Amino acid sequence: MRDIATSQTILVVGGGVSGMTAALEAAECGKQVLLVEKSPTLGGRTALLYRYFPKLCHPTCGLEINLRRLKGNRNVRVMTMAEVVRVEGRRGDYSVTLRVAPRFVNENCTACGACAEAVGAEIPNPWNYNLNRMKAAYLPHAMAYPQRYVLDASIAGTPDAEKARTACKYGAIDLEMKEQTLTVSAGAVVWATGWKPYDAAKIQPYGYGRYANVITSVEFERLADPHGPTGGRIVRPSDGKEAKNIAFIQCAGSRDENHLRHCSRICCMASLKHTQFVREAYGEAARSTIYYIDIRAIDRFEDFYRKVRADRTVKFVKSKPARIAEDRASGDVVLHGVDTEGYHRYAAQHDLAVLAIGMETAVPLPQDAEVFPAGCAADALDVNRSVQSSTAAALRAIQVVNRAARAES
Amino acid sequence: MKKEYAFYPGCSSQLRGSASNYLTSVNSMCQTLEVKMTPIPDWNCCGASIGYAGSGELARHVMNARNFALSEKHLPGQDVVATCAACWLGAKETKQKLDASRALMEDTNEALKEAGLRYEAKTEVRHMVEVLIEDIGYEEIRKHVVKPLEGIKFAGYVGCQTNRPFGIAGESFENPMYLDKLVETVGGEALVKYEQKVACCGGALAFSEPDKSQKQIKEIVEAAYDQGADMIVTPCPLCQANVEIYQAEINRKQGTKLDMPVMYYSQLLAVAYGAAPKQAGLDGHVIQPKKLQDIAVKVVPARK
Amino acid sequence: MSAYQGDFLKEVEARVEEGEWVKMCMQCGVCAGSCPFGPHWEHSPQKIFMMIRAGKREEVLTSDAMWMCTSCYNCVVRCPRKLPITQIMHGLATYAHRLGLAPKMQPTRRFSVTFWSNLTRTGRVNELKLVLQVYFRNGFAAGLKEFWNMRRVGLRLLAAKRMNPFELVFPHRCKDAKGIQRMLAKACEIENRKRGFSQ
Amino acid sequence: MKTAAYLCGGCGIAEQLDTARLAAIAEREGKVDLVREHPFLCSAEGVQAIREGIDKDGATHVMLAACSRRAKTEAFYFPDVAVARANLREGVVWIQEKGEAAQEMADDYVRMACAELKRMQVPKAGPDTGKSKRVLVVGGGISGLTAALEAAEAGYEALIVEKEAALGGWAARLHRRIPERAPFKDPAETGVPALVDAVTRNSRIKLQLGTTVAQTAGAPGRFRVTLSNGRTEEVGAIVQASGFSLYDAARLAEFSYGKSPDIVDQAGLEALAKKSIPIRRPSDNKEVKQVVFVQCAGQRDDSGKHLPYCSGHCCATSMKQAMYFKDANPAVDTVVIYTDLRVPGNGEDFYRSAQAKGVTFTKGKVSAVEADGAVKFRDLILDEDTQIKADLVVLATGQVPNSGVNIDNPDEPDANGAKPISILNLEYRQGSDLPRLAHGFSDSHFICFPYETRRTGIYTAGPVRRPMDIAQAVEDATGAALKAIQATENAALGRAAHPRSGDLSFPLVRLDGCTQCKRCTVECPFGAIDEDEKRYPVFNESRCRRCSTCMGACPVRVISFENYSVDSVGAQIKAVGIPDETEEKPRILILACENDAYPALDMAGLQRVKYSAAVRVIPVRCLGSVNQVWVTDALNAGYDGIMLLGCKHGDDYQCHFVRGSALAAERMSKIDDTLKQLALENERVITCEAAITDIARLPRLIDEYAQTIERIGLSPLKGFA
Repeated sequence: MRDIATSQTILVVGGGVSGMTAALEAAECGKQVLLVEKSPTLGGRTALLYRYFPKLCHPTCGLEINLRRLKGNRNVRVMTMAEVVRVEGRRGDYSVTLRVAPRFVNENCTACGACAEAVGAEIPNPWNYNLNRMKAAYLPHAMAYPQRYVLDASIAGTPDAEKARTACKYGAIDLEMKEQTLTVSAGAVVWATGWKPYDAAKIQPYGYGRYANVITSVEFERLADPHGPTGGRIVRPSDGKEAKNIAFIQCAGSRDENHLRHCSRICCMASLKHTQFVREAYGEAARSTIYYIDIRAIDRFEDFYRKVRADRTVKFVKSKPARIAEDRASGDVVLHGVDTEGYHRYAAQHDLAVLAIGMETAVPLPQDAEVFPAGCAADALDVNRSVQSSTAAALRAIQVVNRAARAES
Repeated sequence: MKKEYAFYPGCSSQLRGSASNYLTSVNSMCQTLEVKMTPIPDWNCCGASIGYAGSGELARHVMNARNFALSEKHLPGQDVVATCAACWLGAKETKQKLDASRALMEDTNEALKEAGLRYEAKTEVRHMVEVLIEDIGYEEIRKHVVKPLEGIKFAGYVGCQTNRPFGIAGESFENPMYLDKLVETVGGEALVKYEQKVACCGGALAFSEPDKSQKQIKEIVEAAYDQGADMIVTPCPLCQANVEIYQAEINRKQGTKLDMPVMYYSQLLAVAYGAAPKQAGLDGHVIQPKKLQDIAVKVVPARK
Repeated sequence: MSAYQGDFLKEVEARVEEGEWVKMCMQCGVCAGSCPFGPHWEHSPQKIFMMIRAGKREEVLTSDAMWMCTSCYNCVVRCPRKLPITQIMHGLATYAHRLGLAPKMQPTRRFSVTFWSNLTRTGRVNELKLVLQVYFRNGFAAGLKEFWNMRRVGLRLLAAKRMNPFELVFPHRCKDAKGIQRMLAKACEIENRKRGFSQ
Repeated sequence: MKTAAYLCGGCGIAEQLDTARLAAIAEREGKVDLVREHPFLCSAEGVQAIREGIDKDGATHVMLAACSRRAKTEAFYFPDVAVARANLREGVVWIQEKGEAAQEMADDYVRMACAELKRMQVPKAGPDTGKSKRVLVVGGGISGLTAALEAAEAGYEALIVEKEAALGGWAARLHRRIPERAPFKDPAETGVPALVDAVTRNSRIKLQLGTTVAQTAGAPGRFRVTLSNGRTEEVGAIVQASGFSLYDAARLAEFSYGKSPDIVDQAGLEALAKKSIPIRRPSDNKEVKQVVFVQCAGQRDDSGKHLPYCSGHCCATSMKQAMYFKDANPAVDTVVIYTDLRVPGNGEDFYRSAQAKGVTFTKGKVSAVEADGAVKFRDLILDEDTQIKADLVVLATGQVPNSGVNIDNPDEPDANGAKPISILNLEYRQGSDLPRLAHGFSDSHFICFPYETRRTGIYTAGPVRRPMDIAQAVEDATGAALKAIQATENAALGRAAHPRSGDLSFPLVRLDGCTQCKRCTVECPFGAIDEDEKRYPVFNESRCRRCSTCMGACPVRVISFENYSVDSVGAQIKAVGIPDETEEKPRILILACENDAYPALDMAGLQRVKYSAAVRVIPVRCLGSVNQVWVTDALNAGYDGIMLLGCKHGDDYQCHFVRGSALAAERMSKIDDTLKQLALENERVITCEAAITDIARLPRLIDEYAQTIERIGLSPLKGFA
């Protein structure tokens, strides 16, 4: 497999919006790129967002364009379900060890879905943050690329796997697939492994995991999405009741020495956006309250903040709530705290509390080799700045391979 | 092998103190578990969190450091184990502060010199609960049970100072589980959804701000009733005293009929280990723990 | 008067236990919402910190807020800036008391002082004396009345052997009570020197 | 031309459709030379069969009747031939029950693909490819220096044009900068001298100081730039890093700027710090003892008088400046009055560091600064009106972009009231500078594509694009340098830039038919089309993004692309078999934007969402490319309804070609006259906004429209065609 890449190849680790951008920008400059992604599909975390702030446009729209760029550009080679286990070497000459998990489905797959119909087992759906379940033979989501099913490893060796194999008319199910380890060469490595939401259960006073109606902002995003677990209905987990009166709690895990020291940048804007989802769903009956320390609607995001401030269904309280309790009878959440602008104590009852969860680096940078971090692997960034960052990282990678090429010639 | 510790009982748990039955039950429990607790000779008060207005900062640390120094001198190599939440917290805080600041350490030793002592910073400070969980373990605790506390529902009231700011390793501040686990280990029913688990009883302010504290206490007791508790169990002597003693006051002022026994975890273990009511300190309550007494007086067949 | 001159903040930093943390507060208010006695005081911790920065010396030191601290440490474990709020509140209270600015009749202030003097006499707290000292703090008549109200509790405690009149006569004491007192005197002297108190 | 058709039977196609009938249609009606069926076309054998058709049988045009053109792109990759795809899977069998209606749909899709196939060519790059790979950087501040250096490090030549006599720009005026790396605690060296040195010593970078751009003509790969000193330079791409000006604090009358030398803006404070540390106040040269920072001075303004936005860097800048005082003398009182402290990311460490150093922060709204230094404000935490007497006041005013002339309103003064001076002096039909997005900034409108530009090959970087600090500007300039390099590489090969990256087609114009109506030159979203002296359009293909808006605009239909033309779509429309009125079978034409609406329909198929069998869907590059003639042709052909599905337009438009969907909506609003002339109901032609996520909604819209058509009845024009 060493031949799939050379010292002229740019290895991009991570197939989210940052990794795809770095890969495509380099490829469109004429460079050879190997894009490796741990999950079965490209698209990363942005594919799990319903809409972006501040335009309220759809992330899959940009994903579609990037996928089309990718489909038409043979400079990029994509490997999914491939995880980097080791990076060695130096600029111009890296040796990278990849571990490729078995997908149990080969390129014959047409995405017809017969395997999913045949399989009985269900597993939690990580593309909905495990809010619902899906078949153990699955296409991650409608925009998944490669458009190829996956057999979850949990059914390998079970009758379900055999059922899937039998159901496939195209010989696409290959139960003999094994985990592979391979080593590839690269001239430069772009590290675009993205972020993960901070573990909300660690923010104990907010009772995530103890109270059903305390959820995270990424989960809320799935609730609002018509393709999410509720079909886009903003309802609360405990009883499916419409959640009209919602508390959005900022700095859930961020700006906190007990959790993440940094500000995660995106959460204020995400919550401002979420208030508009609530408004769209429930009109004047919507009630959103944002509990904040500072609203960080930086630069021209201020326009969006201004728009939300003008929305009568949205209230702002300068306060980090001290704790959340549950009202047993109604299942409502009760936020206890103090509005510090002047000192007003509250015990505010809401249908649902949404924790604007902090952003944590998903995978640490390699210890032994220098790589170019891009996107949220580099810093807490929004999508726009992630793309900016990965475009810059692409150039840094190009500089290395060009230098190597000049040195060789 | 017998485990040995330097015991720091604290003012309330000493003989004739308001938590003397805590001491009794701890001794009984330790005997079963083969834990040897040797009181630090001539130990002094930790200063408690309420003495601040008179003490200032250094005096408080010096009080604790004196106990450490005595322990190092007379019981070298043994961890200091406190049973009282405030003693443990005060001691631990001092230790942390002194470890972090050389200047404070020097000042402390300068003062200690007046009492002819020196603190070498070797002491570890532990709570009795830590000894149970970390050094002995739930499995070992369970082994000695001869009278499982079947049929008794306990609301585990952890309170503040055994829980914050240090707490028991691996437990959360908002929902620590160890007390419930201890209850279950000795065969009782733990009411894990008890809401006031980590609420504050008012602490020392039960004296100075009785009405405000009694409001807290009332909620703590009522929440236990809500869960159908037979009794409350706690690791803290001040919590125990406040929550038990003031129920009568609350009843008098507000016409309520609170009558909820409040026990120490050590009493539960002692009874489960077969201790007689007196050995388990069950005679030290103003609200009688009827169901526990019933088990304690029951004669069990000798172990096979 | 000009606000936000840092003199008082500097004073607090120099003279109050953990006072150097006051500047680190970012006004999130989590402490204010976490305090079990929150509904009872006038100024929340975070507000006290802001008042200190704003230079409101008189208002801060005469406030009763610090005296409402039950040492439950809820605020401390939740504070996103890890301020040792309990200690700061105690420190402020101590400082206000030392300057004679603390409210005279503040019950916790009086209890705190009583408590400390009680325990330093012998090195250990004499609980019975402490109770009597508290009840009779406002004179004999008032004491008798409180005592009467609490008589049943007292009797039951006596019955449960958790209170013993014996303590009044032959209290628990440290053998080296004298040494302890010398040690505390020294500690006081060092602290006064370091914090710049004239005594 | 040799045509070949391959019909797949997989994924339910063979089960649900009569593929022999489809093959017969391809052969007889489509007149395809070679027709083959395969049960599993995307398999290795299937692909091999196609390959053989091309290599052995010499097929130059290949029609694949299988799945959507978005699917199986790896297998069906035949760049050397023209490929048309009939979408029988997502477009028919996945959305229909088996039956005659589905079969008719499939029949039509095969007819349409055959018709399209014959009107396509494999695009070959045009003659207009410029070969220059040199990058012009306008502006020699940190952004510009970085862009030039990063391009040079990648092996490209760069030319910096700076209007001042020295390099360094705004950053050179700073005493220190906000730290960009851990531990984010102290102000850092600006790094300007080292950067200037590196640029000066780099042999790939040429400098033109004290110079401006007098004229920019041409296109990516062949820009011809005339400088103010008369020199002419050829460059392949441009990075505009023209920076910002500080908002004029004198416009804030209530803050007494100008009335006392001890009230300064952030630039003024930097100058004082450069002059002496500890900082002395201008009025009497005494060391400053109490300084107050007023955040958001003339920013985040709701009144409409000042800057409505936040400049992003000012909170951290004030922290840094407060540290100038604290680091030199901790006894100085430094108070920052803010409403929201905005230091995202690791800026939080810097905030904590400032607090640890004793900088006091207070949430408040400043109402006035008196000339004597009294700062009056509402203390929002303590809930009172109060004041601080300062001996120095720093006003954190915002960034005003140096973005040149507003091409939509050339005389409009900038936010400081200054008469705008063009930066690039573009010799473009559509104006001398880059189009703006908001508040004068030339940012991209697209979240996923921050370097999306409406002037191909010209990229802005740094605070002219969006308010930002130095660290971001460096990152931004590096990204912009990549895009500039990429633009030169694209231009050299005649390839389109994003979003139709790699497309080698370009507008072909039959000038002899042109009526000089100028619609194409006006409507081109990318300013790609100039006019010659006879007012004929001049297409600059490497400026063109292949959206085909010009093609849609052209009333005389003289503009086309090799792989997409009025004819290629028109032929598809005409290829559909329109049943006569007695059959009671309506036909609805859907022209769907290929970026959003078409994928949404595909995904509806993937999820087996059913919708009306009356529709025939044709993907279009953009609704902007829809020529009116398609609509009139379709109506005349007897279609009963036409749906145009395009992206959202308006302020938060999602159209990838900026104005395409808006233009379509405007054009279609005028279709009523046509309908009236044809004596048709208004409902016969509708335009809908669609998003890529409308997987469930679009089928619903389609069915609703089908019901509307049923209600108003079949088109009276049937059978006249």
